[in-house]
Order: sequence, then structure tokens, then C-alpha cells
Amino acid sequence: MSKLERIKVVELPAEQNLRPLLHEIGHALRKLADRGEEHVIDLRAMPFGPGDEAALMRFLGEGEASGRVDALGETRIRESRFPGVWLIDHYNEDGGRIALQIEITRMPSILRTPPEELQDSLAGFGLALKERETN
Amino acid sequence: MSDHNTLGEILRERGVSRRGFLKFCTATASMMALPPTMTMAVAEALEKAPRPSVIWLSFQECTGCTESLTRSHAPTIESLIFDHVSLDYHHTLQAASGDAAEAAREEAMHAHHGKYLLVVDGSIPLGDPGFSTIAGISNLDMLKETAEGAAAIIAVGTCAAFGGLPHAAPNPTGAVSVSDIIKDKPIVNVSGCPPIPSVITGVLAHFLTFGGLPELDQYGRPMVFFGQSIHDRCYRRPFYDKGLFAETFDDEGARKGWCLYRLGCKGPMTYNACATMKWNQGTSWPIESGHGCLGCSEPDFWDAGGFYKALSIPTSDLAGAIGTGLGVGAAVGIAAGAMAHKKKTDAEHEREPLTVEQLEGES
Amino acid sequence: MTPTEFLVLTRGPLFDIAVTIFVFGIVLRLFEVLILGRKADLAAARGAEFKPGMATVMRRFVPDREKLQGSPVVTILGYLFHVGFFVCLLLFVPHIELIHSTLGISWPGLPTAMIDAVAVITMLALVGLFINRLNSKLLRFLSTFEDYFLLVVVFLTLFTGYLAFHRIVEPYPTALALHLLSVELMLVIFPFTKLMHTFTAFLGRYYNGAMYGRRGVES
Amino acid sequence: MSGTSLQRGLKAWMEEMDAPVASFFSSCVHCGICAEACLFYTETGDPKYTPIHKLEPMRRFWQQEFTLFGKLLKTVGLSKPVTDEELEEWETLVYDSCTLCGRCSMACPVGNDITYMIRKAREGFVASGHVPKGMVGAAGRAIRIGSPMGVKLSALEAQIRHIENDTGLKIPVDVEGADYMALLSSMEIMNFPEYIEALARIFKQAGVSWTLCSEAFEATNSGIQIGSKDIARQLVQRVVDGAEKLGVKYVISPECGHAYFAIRWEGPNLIGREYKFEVVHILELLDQLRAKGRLKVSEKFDERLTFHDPCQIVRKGGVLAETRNLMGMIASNFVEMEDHREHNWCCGGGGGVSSNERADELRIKVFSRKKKQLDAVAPETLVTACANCRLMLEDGLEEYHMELPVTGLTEMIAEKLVEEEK
Repeated sequence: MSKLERIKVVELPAEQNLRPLLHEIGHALRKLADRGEEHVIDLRAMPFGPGDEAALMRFLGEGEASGRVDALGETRIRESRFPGVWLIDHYNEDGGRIALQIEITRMPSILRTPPEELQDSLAGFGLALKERETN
Repeated sequence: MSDHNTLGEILRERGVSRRGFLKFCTATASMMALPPTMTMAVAEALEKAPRPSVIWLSFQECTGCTESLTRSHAPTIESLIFDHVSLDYHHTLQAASGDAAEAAREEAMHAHHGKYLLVVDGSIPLGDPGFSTIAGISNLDMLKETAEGAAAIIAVGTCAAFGGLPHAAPNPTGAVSVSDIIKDKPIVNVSGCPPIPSVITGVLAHFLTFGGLPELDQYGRPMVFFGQSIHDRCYRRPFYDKGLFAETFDDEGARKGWCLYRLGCKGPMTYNACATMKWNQGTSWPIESGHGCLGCSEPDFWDAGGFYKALSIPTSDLAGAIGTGLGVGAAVGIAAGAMAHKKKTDAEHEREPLTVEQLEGES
Repeated sequence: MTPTEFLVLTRGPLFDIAVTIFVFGIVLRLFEVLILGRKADLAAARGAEFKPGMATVMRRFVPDREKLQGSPVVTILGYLFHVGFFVCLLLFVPHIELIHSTLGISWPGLPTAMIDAVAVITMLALVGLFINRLNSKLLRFLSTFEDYFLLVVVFLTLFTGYLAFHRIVEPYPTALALHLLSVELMLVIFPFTKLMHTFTAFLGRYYNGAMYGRRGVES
Repeated sequence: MSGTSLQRGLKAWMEEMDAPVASFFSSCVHCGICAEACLFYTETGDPKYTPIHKLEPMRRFWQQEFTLFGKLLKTVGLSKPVTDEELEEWETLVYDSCTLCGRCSMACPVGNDITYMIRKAREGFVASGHVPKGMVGAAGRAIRIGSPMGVKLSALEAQIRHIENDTGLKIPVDVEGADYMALLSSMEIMNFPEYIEALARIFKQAGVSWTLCSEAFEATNSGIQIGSKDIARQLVQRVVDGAEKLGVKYVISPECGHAYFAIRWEGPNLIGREYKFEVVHILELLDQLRAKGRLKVSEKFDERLTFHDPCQIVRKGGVLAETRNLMGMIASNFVEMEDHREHNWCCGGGGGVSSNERADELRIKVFSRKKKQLDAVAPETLVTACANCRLMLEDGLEEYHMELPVTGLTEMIAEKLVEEEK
């Protein structure tokens, strides 16, 4: 253990692997601004080294909006300090990350109510209202 | 759970919301290394995906591949995929044993003839069937018998895919891969020692989602996972390009995370998804933890010339070759040179002076 | 044969054989040359031999106006090729690693992007030299099969190296094995062809410089 | 063995092979750069005149006899033995189109001294009987009469009398114990007796003790040009005997280039021992006298002068600085040609080409190189220091209809010598 401690832990220069990704985000943001085109980047496919993800998070920072979805585990949604660039962090029920994505959009898709659930929602709402009024 | 249920139905039965399902599809697409734009296509396909029967055969293997798949500390999305398949035979995992186990296999083979998925880990000994048998049946016979009715075969691990460790020189058991024996079925090789668990499930997910096998490379490996080399996706690649290398495992270069090429990293010749998928729920992978790639997903990686020898270094005895060359060259050179020198001096000694008369006589 | 087996073969036994023949041939050829010796010059010397000899070894590295004007293509492309080839050979890290493991000496390499550019220039120079050999009346007259063949062999070592580096041939073991195979071909023919000038040119320049130097002339 | 034969020629080559030749042959990559250094190529554009190509038969012979690989090639029939016909074909390349000027040896990137090899190659050509008639004739006259041009002692004596009568100078002959023994070339005796006069005047002023030798006055060596060391040895031996008989300390080589190279650089190796005297080129001696202040000129020439460097004296002989020192002494308007000193272009008549009538036409053709050089600097007088160059230059200039006087450096100095009575 003592030997291990003698080895200094060094923060690695991250720019090398981050650069193309940041450029991709910038490019997507321009398309969103110009034409309203949305874009998703799967960070699982990125050859991140140690420190790269942290450096990305530092760069993106935190913006005004954030959210949270509980479905098959938690999903944390946070807008970065650059409006339109969102971080979508999916976890399973045991708190293990299952996906990490960047969405360049005005509203992340997971936050929008799925149309398939509107009928059920309507029925449930009606039922709940009826129940309230009968009581 | 009924065999006729689709994955969509199963998930809804378990109270998974539409958002949850979409999240699952996002994760699945990501696992299959599909672009995020494919998520909706995956969702559509998974909604209707039938529940396949899976028979898992283990031959000359170390159970590392099964361990890789099942020893995930936290159940992840992989488990959902596995929950969905009907694993009808896996002699390490199943509760049944002996005759009952074999009966289950035969029953699955008959019930789902032509539709079940056969997963194989381990190599098959051809030297003597007695090297590896299950319930008295040789691996070769069991593979042939079970493969006959399979829709497709997934060879999991380098042993099943390429022969692996048992196949390494001198290959005492005459071990071969699945594809050396089975020629008439679609085979996917998911190599690695062991393979990355999400690559195994990724292939299963692909089979589930699209009902067929993904695009394969020349070794029968799914392109999406094996299409690029470790070297090309390695986060340490910029150091290679700059010429910055760790010389030992504890020097400054190693601490600074420089390229491990000189320490024998086989990243340039190895095709796998470690650099992006990583291991242990995306925690790290060999190169990130400071050790070169061994090349475990490549054929004959055991015999490819030493884990700690840089790829460009010849595997054999170069010093010996140089020594032999020097010695023999000097010996032959001195002999040949001495002969030539003698010829030259002989010519000098035998020389008769040339006279103008002789010249005039000729010209 | 699988690509890995191919690589193991070219990285192992074939490389050994090639290196053995290479070293054997070089030593043999040097003995063949040197044992012939040189008669002592009885004429009273005006100048020294050793220093002018070494000076000529160095001086002939420098192209002069006449070469640039008289044979511009050969001189310029020849220069690019020679410098480029040695940069690729000696400053590419995997090559340094090979030398280090064999001879125990090592030095820093160049960034791969630079090696890459140099390799392209070197290959273009070789192609240019080949075309020039075909086009020039003089060189076409002088050229033998060997002259063309050697250009091709040397080109192949660079080209296969380039393919391997850029993974244009998949899988990588095949690409690397092809590179090794072309290098082995070059090593084997080296001592018995004009490639030998790599060594004998130094002897030749020395003799030239020494013989002229003795007479008081800088050659 | 009575006559010349292929076998004898090959055997001569066998003797000639040495480590330099083997390195040179091993190194050539057919780059063609030597061709651009050879006036026979640049002026004709014919690739067969590429210097290294002139050695092709000898290269093959070397490869077959002196390398293991070549033996193998020969055994399996991939390398054909050298034939008589081939040597005959190459004879013109080796004799008519090479002046042994050494320019290619300066140019070769791998350092091949091609001239050194041509000199050796000629040993084989001559021993196999493939040699130009004109050169055989010159060699015969040199051996029998004492001079390649057939100049006899009586002719020299007549010239001496002539000069002595004209100038009142004394030209010493056979003076034992003189410091210097001067050699002459037959061309100087027959075409440029001014040289003898110049020597007499300069040596008188400088107080040099000198003599001619009646048994060894001829400096040129046809044996070396034809490529026979046996014949060359006899000719050198005459000079050595003459000099040792008179007991001189120095032998002065005349301006003639090949004569200088023969007596200075090849001679001791031909006779197999060092000389008991020292050989100096006349320009070396003059420069020494100049440096010591024993040689004074009254004025400089005003005309535009340029200097043609004789290959054998300058590039191959090593008399470099002396030529420019002396030119500086007499020229107020000296211009260098573009390629000069060790890079000068040959007059076209060295290496025996001048005595090979068969080569005349080619020699005149390639003189265009000299013409271009001269046209570029447009001198009023062309100075040189080699009787053979001088003849060849005059011949070439005439053929090209160029009006340009050619003169020898020694004579130029003598012309402006300070006349002071001691």
C-alpha cells in the first residue's frame, strides 16, 4: 500500500479526445439554431480516457433547467450553461448508469409525455376525478 | 411467462412505462453501438420481438465467459435482455442436473427446432473425444447434434470463436473453434477472453431486435463492436502519435498515461470495443488501468509473440540470427576473399611483360 | 493460414532467416571487397589520405550546382528519397523499438503525423525516380532489370508500411505481416544487389578522397 | 604467351582488381550523374558515353570472378562471360571517348573514381589487343625512338642550337650534379620550343642550376595512355636512370599534363620503388621561386586572360594554387571560366585521344564544351600549362573558327621577366 501511495496520481490532459466531441456539439448547436434540427450524441461510443468525462462536464457547466424522470430507474436531465445542450444521464433501478447522452434540442425527448400514454392518462384522470367527487 | 409474449408485452406486464421502455431502447441501441437516431427503430422492433429459446453449450472452457456475463455486480440492462430470453439449457446456471438437464436440452431442441439460438463457449477437442464430454456425449457430437436445429450460433469467447487457449501451441487436445466444425449455420463470433458482457448481450439484443445477425467482419465478428482496433479508439492514441511512450510500468511516462506500445500493447492488432464499452459497468479497461492490451480477441493471440514485447519486435532470436550471419559471413567472406586475393596475386606472378612488338603484331 | 499465423511467421522465423542472410551477405561482401586490398602508393605524397578521405565521404552528401542543373530530377528526388527513407526507418517509434530490442540502443522518435507525411513524400519521390528512369533516354539506356526491381522493392517496404500504419489493409496482422515480408525481401537481396551501396559508397568515397587527397586535391 | 589475347586481357584485369575497384563497382546505382560530368556525353547526348558504362565488361568480370553471387550468376548462365567481340565493341568507348580527365570521379555521388578504373580497364584492353592503332604507333615510337612523336635527340639538339643562337642563352645538357633535370614533351620540342627558351631565361634569372638529359629528355608516357604498365615502366625507367646518372636532386616535369601524372604519380609504382630524387611540376617550381622572390616580372598583361586547367596537372595532379598564384603575378585582367580548377572541362585530347586519329572527329565535336566555356568569358588570350592541351585547344579553336591565341603559362612569365644582369 505504501508503495502504491508513492505513485503520484496525475490529471491527464484531456483536450486530445474531447476536441472532436466539442466540435460536434458546436456544429449541432448551429444546426439547431439555424434550422431547428435536433441531434443526439451517445457518449458510450466515445473513447474517453480518465478525466475526459469530468473535463466535458466542467466545460458544459450547469444551466438553468434540470429535471428528473423515474422510469426503470432514475434519469437525470440537466441543461448545460449553453442553452440547447442537454445532458441526459440514465441509471437503472440499482443506480448503475446505463446510458449517457447529450441532446442538442429545445426539449429533451424523455421529458415530453409519450402520446401512447395520453389515453391511459385521460382514463386515469377521469377515474381519479370521479372518485374525488363521489367522496 | 408465455412463450408467445413479445418483449413489449413482458415489459408492460412488469409495469414498465412508455418512458421506461424508451429508456430501455436507448440503452439497447447504445449497447448495440447503434446511432441514437436508431432508438425508435429499436423500440418498434423490440415491441414486437418474440421470446427466443436459447441453448448454451460449454465445452473446453474456463467459465470465464459465463462469469463475465453473470458477475456484473449491479444488474443492468443486460439482465433485462437475459430475462427476456428463455435460457433452456446452460449446465453451469441451470438448476436441473444429470438426465433432467439433458432432457431439457432435447426438449428445447425439439420444441423450437429451427428457431432456437445456440450459444457456445469453449473449444472442441478433436484429438480424442474423451478430453471433454458432457453426460457421456463428446463435445463434437453434442455440438453437431445441437447445431443441426439452431437458427444461428453465437460462439462466445475466443475459445469458441478461434480455439483460444486450448488451441495454443502445442494444442494437446486438438482444439478447434465452432466454425471449424459447423459450416452450414450462421455463426457470430463474439471473441475476447472473456468477451465484454455488453457485447454478448448486444449481439443477443440484435438477434432479438432484428431477428437476424449483425454485419460481420472477416472473422465472423459483429462489425459494430469489432470494426475498429483498440489502437484507433484508444484515448492514449494521441501520445502514440506524438511519440510519447511509457518505457516501464512505473516510469514517468506510465504515470502520465503515455502510450504503452513499447511495453508490448497489442492494441494496433486487436479489434474490440474495450476502449469505448469498457469493463465493470464502464469503470475502466486494461489500457486505462495501465497495462497494454493482450490482444485477447484475436485468433492465436497466445502464440502471437509475448505480451510484453512491442508489436514491431520480432518474436524470435534476432541476436542469434545476427551472430550466425556475422560468423558465417566472416568465415565465407575470408575464404572467398582469400581465394580472390590469391587469384589476383597469381595473375601478378604469372604475368609476362607486354611488348610493343606483341601489340603491333595484333593491331 | 490465418492473418495471425502469417504475422507470427513473418515476425519470427522468416525475419530470422532474412536477418541472417542480410548480415551474412553484408559481411561476406565487405570481405570480398576489403580483402582485395590496395597496393601501397610509392609516389611521394603531397597530402594526407585519411582526412581528405573522410572529407570526401561527407562532401559527397552535398549536391552541387552541376548535379542540380545536370540531373535535377535524380538529385532532388534522390535526396528526398534517401532522407525520407532514413527518417521513416530510424525515427518511427516501432522501428526504434525493433532496434532497441536487437541492439539495445534507443533514441526518441518523431510524431507519427510527421513520419506519415515523410513517408508519402518518400513514396512520391520513388515513383518519380521510377518514372524518370523510364522517361530519360540516358537512364533508360543505363538501367537494368535490377535498377527497376530495386525501386519496386524499396517502394514496397514503404507502401506496405503505410498500408499497415493507416490500416488500409484489414486486418492489421495481415498488413503488418505484408510489411515485414517486403522488408525481409529487401534484407535478403540487399547484400547481393546495388542496395549494397549503402555500405560500399562510404568505402568508395573514402578511397576516392584518399587517393585524390594524397595528390593534394579535394575530391 | 606470345601475342595479345582475351585470356591475357582478363588476366590483366585479374591483377588490377583492388578494394577501391570492388567498392566502386558495388556502389554504382546507375544514377547517370557521371554522364553529365563527361563532355563526351554532354556534347553528343549519346548515353553510351556514360563514364560508368564504359566499364561494363570489366564490372561483369569483377562480379563473376570476385563475388560469390556473381559466380553463382555465371554458373546458372544469368551473367555472360566477357567476350572478345564485346571488348572490341568497347574499345572505342574506353579509348576514343575517355580522356582520363577525372571529371566524372569528382561528380559521382557514391564516390566512384571512374577514371581510376578506366586506367585499369585499359590494361585488359591492351593485353587483349583491343587498342587503337594510332596509340600503338605512338607507343612503338616512344619505346624505339624515345618519343611518341618520333622526335630524336638530334632534333632536340637542333632546337637547342637554334635557341642558343637566337637568344644567346645557354641550355645545359647532361650536366652532372645539377640541381634540376628538366624533362620536355616532344610537342614542346617540335611545336612550342618557346617553352625551352622560357625555361632557360627564367632559370637564368632565378639562378637555378639545371640541365637536360640527352638519354632522358622525353617526359610523355604513351605506355600509361595505352594502358600498359609494362611499356610505361620502361619509359619511366629511362627518366629514372637518366636522373640518377646525373645525380640531380629534382626532376622537373614539363607543362605537359599526362607527362606529369606519369612521372610524378605513377612512376614510382611502376618501377616498384621510391625515387632518389623529387619530381616537381614546372609550375610548382616557378611558384616556389615566385614566393622566394627569385622570380620577378616587370609588368602584367593587360589583356583579358583566362586559364584552362589541364586535367592531369590540376584536377588529378594537385597543382592547383600554384596556377592561380602565377596567373595573379602576370595578369591584371584575369577571368575564371565557370567550371575551373578541379571542375574544369577537358580539352578533349587527353588520355591518348590526341594520338588516336580515329577519334579526331569525336574530339572536335565535343570541343563544343570548351567553346561554350570560352564564349561565356570571352578572353583575349587563353593560357594553359600543358603542351597537349595547347595543341588540342588550337586545333579545336581552328575547327570552330574562333580567333583566340593560346599560350603556355611558363612562356607568359618568361615574356614579362625583369631583365636584370647579374
